[in-house]
Amino acid sequence: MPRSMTYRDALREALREELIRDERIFLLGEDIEDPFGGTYKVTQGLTEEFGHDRVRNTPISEIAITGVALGAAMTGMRPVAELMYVDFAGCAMDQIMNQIAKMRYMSGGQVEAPLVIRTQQGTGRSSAAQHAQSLEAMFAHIPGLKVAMPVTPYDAKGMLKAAIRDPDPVIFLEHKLLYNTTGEVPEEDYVVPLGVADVKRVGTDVTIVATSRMVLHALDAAEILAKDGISVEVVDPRSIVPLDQETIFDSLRKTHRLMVVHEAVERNGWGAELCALVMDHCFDELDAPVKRIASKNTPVPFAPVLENFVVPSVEEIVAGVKDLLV
Amino acid sequence: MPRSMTYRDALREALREELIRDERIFLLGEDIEDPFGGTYKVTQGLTEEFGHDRVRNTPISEIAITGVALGAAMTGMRPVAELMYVDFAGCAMDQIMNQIAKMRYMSGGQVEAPLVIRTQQGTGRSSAAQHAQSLEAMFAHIPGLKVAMPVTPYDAKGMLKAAIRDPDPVIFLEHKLLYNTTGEVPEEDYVVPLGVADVKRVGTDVTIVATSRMVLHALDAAEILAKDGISVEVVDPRSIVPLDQETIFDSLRKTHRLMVVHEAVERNGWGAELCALVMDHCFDELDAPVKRIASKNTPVPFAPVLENFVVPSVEEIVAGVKDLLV
Amino acid sequence: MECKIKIEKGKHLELLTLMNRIRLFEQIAEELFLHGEVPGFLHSSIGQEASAVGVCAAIGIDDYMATTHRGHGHVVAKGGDVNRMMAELYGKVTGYCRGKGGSMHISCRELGILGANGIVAGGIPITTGAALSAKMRGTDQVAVSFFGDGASDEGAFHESLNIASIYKLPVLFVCENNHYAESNPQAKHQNIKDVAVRAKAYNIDSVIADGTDIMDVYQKTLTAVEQLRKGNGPILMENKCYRWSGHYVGDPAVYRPKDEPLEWKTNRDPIKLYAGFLMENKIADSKELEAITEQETKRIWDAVEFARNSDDPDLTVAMEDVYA
Amino acid sequence: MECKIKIEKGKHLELLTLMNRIRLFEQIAEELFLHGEVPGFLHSSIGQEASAVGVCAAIGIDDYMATTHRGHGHVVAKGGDVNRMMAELYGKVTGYCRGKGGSMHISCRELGILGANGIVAGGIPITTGAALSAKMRGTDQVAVSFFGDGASDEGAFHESLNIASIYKLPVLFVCENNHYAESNPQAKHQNIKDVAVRAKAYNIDSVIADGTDIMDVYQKTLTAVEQLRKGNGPILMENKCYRWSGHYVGDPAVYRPKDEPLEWKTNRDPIKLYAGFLMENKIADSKELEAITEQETKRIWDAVEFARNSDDPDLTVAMEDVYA
Ligand SMILES: Cc1ncc(C[n+]2csc(CCOP(=O)(O)OP(=O)(O)O)c2C)c(N)n1
Ligand SMILES: Cc1ncc(C[n+]2csc(CCOP(=O)(O)OP(=O)(O)O)c2C)c(N)n1
Ligand SMILES: [Mg+2]
Ligand SMILES: [Mg+2]
Repeated sequence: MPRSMTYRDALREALREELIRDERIFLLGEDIEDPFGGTYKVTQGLTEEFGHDRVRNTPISEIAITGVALGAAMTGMRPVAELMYVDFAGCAMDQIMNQIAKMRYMSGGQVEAPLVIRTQQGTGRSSAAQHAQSLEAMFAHIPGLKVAMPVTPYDAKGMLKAAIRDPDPVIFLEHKLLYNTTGEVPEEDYVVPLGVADVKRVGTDVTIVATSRMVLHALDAAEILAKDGISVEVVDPRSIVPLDQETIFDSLRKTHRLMVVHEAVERNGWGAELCALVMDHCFDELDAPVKRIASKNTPVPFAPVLENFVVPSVEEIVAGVKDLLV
Repeated sequence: MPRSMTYRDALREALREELIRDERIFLLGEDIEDPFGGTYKVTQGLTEEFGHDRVRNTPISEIAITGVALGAAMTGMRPVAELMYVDFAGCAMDQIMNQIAKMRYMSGGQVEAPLVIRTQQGTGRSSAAQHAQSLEAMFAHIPGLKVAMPVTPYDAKGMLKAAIRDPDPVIFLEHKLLYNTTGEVPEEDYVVPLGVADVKRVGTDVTIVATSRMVLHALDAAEILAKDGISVEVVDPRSIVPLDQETIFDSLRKTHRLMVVHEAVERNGWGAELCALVMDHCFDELDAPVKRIASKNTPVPFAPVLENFVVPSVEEIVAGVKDLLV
Repeated sequence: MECKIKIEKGKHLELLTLMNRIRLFEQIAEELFLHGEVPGFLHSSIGQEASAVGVCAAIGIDDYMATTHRGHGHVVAKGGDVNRMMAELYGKVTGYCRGKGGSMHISCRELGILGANGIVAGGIPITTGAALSAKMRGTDQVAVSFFGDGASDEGAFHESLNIASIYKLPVLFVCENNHYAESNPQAKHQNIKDVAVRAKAYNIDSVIADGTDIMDVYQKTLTAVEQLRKGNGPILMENKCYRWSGHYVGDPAVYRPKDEPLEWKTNRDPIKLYAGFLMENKIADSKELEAITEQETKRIWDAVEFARNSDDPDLTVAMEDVYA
Repeated sequence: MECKIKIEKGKHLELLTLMNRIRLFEQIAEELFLHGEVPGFLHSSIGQEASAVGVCAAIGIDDYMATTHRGHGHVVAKGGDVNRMMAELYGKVTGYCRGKGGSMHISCRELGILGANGIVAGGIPITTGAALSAKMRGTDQVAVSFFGDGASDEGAFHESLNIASIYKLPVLFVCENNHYAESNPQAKHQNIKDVAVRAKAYNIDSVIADGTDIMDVYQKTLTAVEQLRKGNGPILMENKCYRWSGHYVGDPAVYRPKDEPLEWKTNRDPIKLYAGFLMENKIADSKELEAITEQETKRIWDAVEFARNSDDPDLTVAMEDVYA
């Protein structure tokens, strides 16, 4: 029986069910223990249920959080580490990029690093330049990492379970503006495998590939465009590594027009990679150049008017789709 | 009068001349002092000439190296910091991405961060996964940074001077296999401005945009292809931020076929960004999809046979160009 | 509270004025935030005023200072204009950073304020670099880095103190130990009571002050800064204090024992303590003190008016200052 | 050299054998590297054998160990197979990492060797995580992290020791203080003589050993490991030693006073010291000792043959192990 629940609760339920399922799993991060329960309250109640051993606060030490998670993962545990903000990955980047991502490879396949780094990213709360970045493209550029970006509570729960059960390290990117959004979530155990895109809306004129919160913008834009008789298909890759190229290309083969929307800055963002993949595989299907809609190439400004201005808006998407069709 | 000198010596000459020109400039980094003179010996002799104050060793502390450089730059100095390998940027990423890159913006333009981070990257010496990455795409994704990648001794010297004189932070990416290569360098003071591409070979059939050491591969490939009557134009953007799009697009408008070659891994590499830019600006000029040639999506393996295999080769470029022409 | 040095009355009143200004700035900003008028996050420094004012009173305008997410007090203490500060909190173009920084990134070039910082410990290496710069330029400037107990667990703290020690830099590392790192009590994030012991790892001097006692902080900072200006190398100062509010405005701070804040508020209110000291020693009477509170209350509400009446930044401002 | 505990002759000879094996492995690899047969970098641990063998002799195969760029000795001491090690140096498919790691990344899952590491201090947090894992799984395993004096300036060192202290983890942090970080002498990279003092910053125990005296290292490690297994929390051990060669093979090490290496080689050769001790105490005679050297010389040259005769990895190997 599906129930309506928030993205936050769906994530918590995934953690809880996995903690019950497999005792090798434990959580570590800053301020995740009760009664505080995490800055975005995802882990609330879990210490009470599972104890301070399996849900453990760390000092403010991102190198240690990620490095300790790796060492534990290499020796039989299945840690789920939390970085409070994706921006703090800067502090832990050596462990993420040089150790976690490469351990399996450097060891010639001897060891695994089955760990998850849960974190949240994105704008929308006037968090300014050091608390509102979207960094999926950086992670996607590092071979060895998987990168998940769920938008709905259903995806959030199912993908977090998939990530935890995955034998490889997964960067799990939540979005700070989604925690209070609601959606249906089944009661039974289920998993949304990484690398399977989801067509969030079926359409025939234009394909929009959007990630994370931008999926919601794309759906809003599609609704508006429908009134003008424009039929938009919205494809959510859900994870960008691994990437379900086929679902995207199938949609393109139908619509022949593609837009990619993300909240990370445009330059060298993931949209560029999608453009390149389309070049490689579907060039002849294109009736127009792929259109990128992404944040402007600036740090995230604090003032709400400016923050809104640098991030893609529904109106920009609507206008962009119309451009694509002329 | 131009003289032939190595890339290493050209870099050293730039540092030396700038140290003489402006006393706000100083160098800091691991093992850069004499008699060691740096792992790649670029700074050799400079301590003797300028003293330990202006050419200073640091502890093994990449956070401190970059953070101290920033603090000094904000208060009237012009530091040139060295990260021994670009891979170690992982240890300093918070300072690079959250502090250095964003300081001007976050302060609303009150402060400047005129500093250079010199480092070297790339494969070719069996340095394995943690000493052979190419990370320009990561830096290019961070608004506020400039990214320079010289290939010739001439460019190396002129661009390093431009970087040092620049009011913004510049990530200056040398290549470990280039230090012993030679080329002509004028005796007079000159600067190669950032953001000005260089057509390294003129041609009419295909444009290859290549960066760093891959420019040499592209030139070798062009030589081979010339024997088959194929005329290749090789464009070296020299810096990818700022990027001289016009020179690239002008070449494309002539050849209508574009290949991009870099040594970083393909997924979300800078080649993707170029594909996207071409989509945005020159789609109709394309007679074929842009072809990306880049390293395979793996960490860099140690064994020479494997390292060679994952990195683009001249043969691959030759074959790719032929593909582009069918 | 004890004052072993000669301090003019005017100076005393100035210190108390600044402490009041901080308290009122925080209280009023908090209120406006809870009413939804101020966007983003706010981290209040109420309870820590003696540390901010005591330290900054001992350095000059030419000296450098960098702070943290909990930085309003330090900016005020270093001479910050509350109009421009409040406008920054509102994201207005008249703010210190033209609305692009917000509470966590206030900086002021003219006052040597290198910036608040959203990254815990992120400002420590930067301050260290400013100290190196001062030393290389041959000035007698010093640099002060404020940070919390939690920040002293970050790698950036360690690397900065080590390099400052090696280079003998004129930097004062000021740990405001308020006994919590967000929700995590000190005993759960570090196995030491005094952050000051960490100085031993770098062979530098340390000093512990009562961070609720402005005279203690001020006098110890004066001594420390004297050492710094002599070129004797960095010093780690630890000011024991307490943040009265939650970690951020809106945090109910349920992770603290109920009577703990009460105890600090009742018995160790830095402003009450200082006011009491001034009256006991007949340096000022209650009327004078009330006048200060009144004046500062008006000043902050004026700042609110200033902020409210200021313009939002033009959209073009978003595209400026990425590069020169 | 002093031995206060009962050690069987067999054990003594085993220790000396391992020290010889390390010395010869390094010497021969160095030679082959200089002849261009071995690609990449090599960092020789000659002069530091007593630390590697003394520490690893005090832990078991089930215990974890992680090391650095200068890790051959530690891998041998933990029981590493020199054939697979040498093959890895050659980039052959029979190497521990199938030729994908090379000298700086040798690891061995079965022996609990979590890996050498190309990033200075990069292995310290990982070892700390292995210790947490052992503790959570309720085993009595310990984890040993080797690193250098230079590494103790990295943020990763600081964060690891702090978290290990808070969590009371069974991890032995072993700093091999060879007095240089690449070309930088200790006095230029840290303002302390004993890295061990840094334990105070985390309120953990420390112990200093003579890293050229295997009996000293061995006995102190035994005591430390006993503490770890009792759950008393992490310990910082500092083994004072010296690397005889340059930082990497090919580095002429001109940054060192000329007579410094000579002094260490002559008077503090860990193998000579131990051999002398064994003979003085009539535990072994010179014939036995020579036999060991001979046997180990042969073993290493056999390893070279093994490596030479092994295949390069197939190109498909490059694409494997990125993901499961
Ligand atoms: C690198 C980094 N990690 C985590 C955070 C989130 N965070 C902000 S403030 C804070 C607590 C800081 O504690 P402390 O240093 O004691 O300062 P206080 O808040 O007590 O003044 C945390 C965990 C951050 N901003 N930056
Ligand atoms: C993060 C990082 N910074 C710098 C280096 C380059 N590097 C390799 S070894 C080394 C010196 C290490 O000194 P120490 O820790 O004392 O170990 P030792 O070499 O003396 O055994 C340096 C600077 C590196 N590999 N990683
Ligand atoms: Mg605190
Ligand atoms: Mg050393």
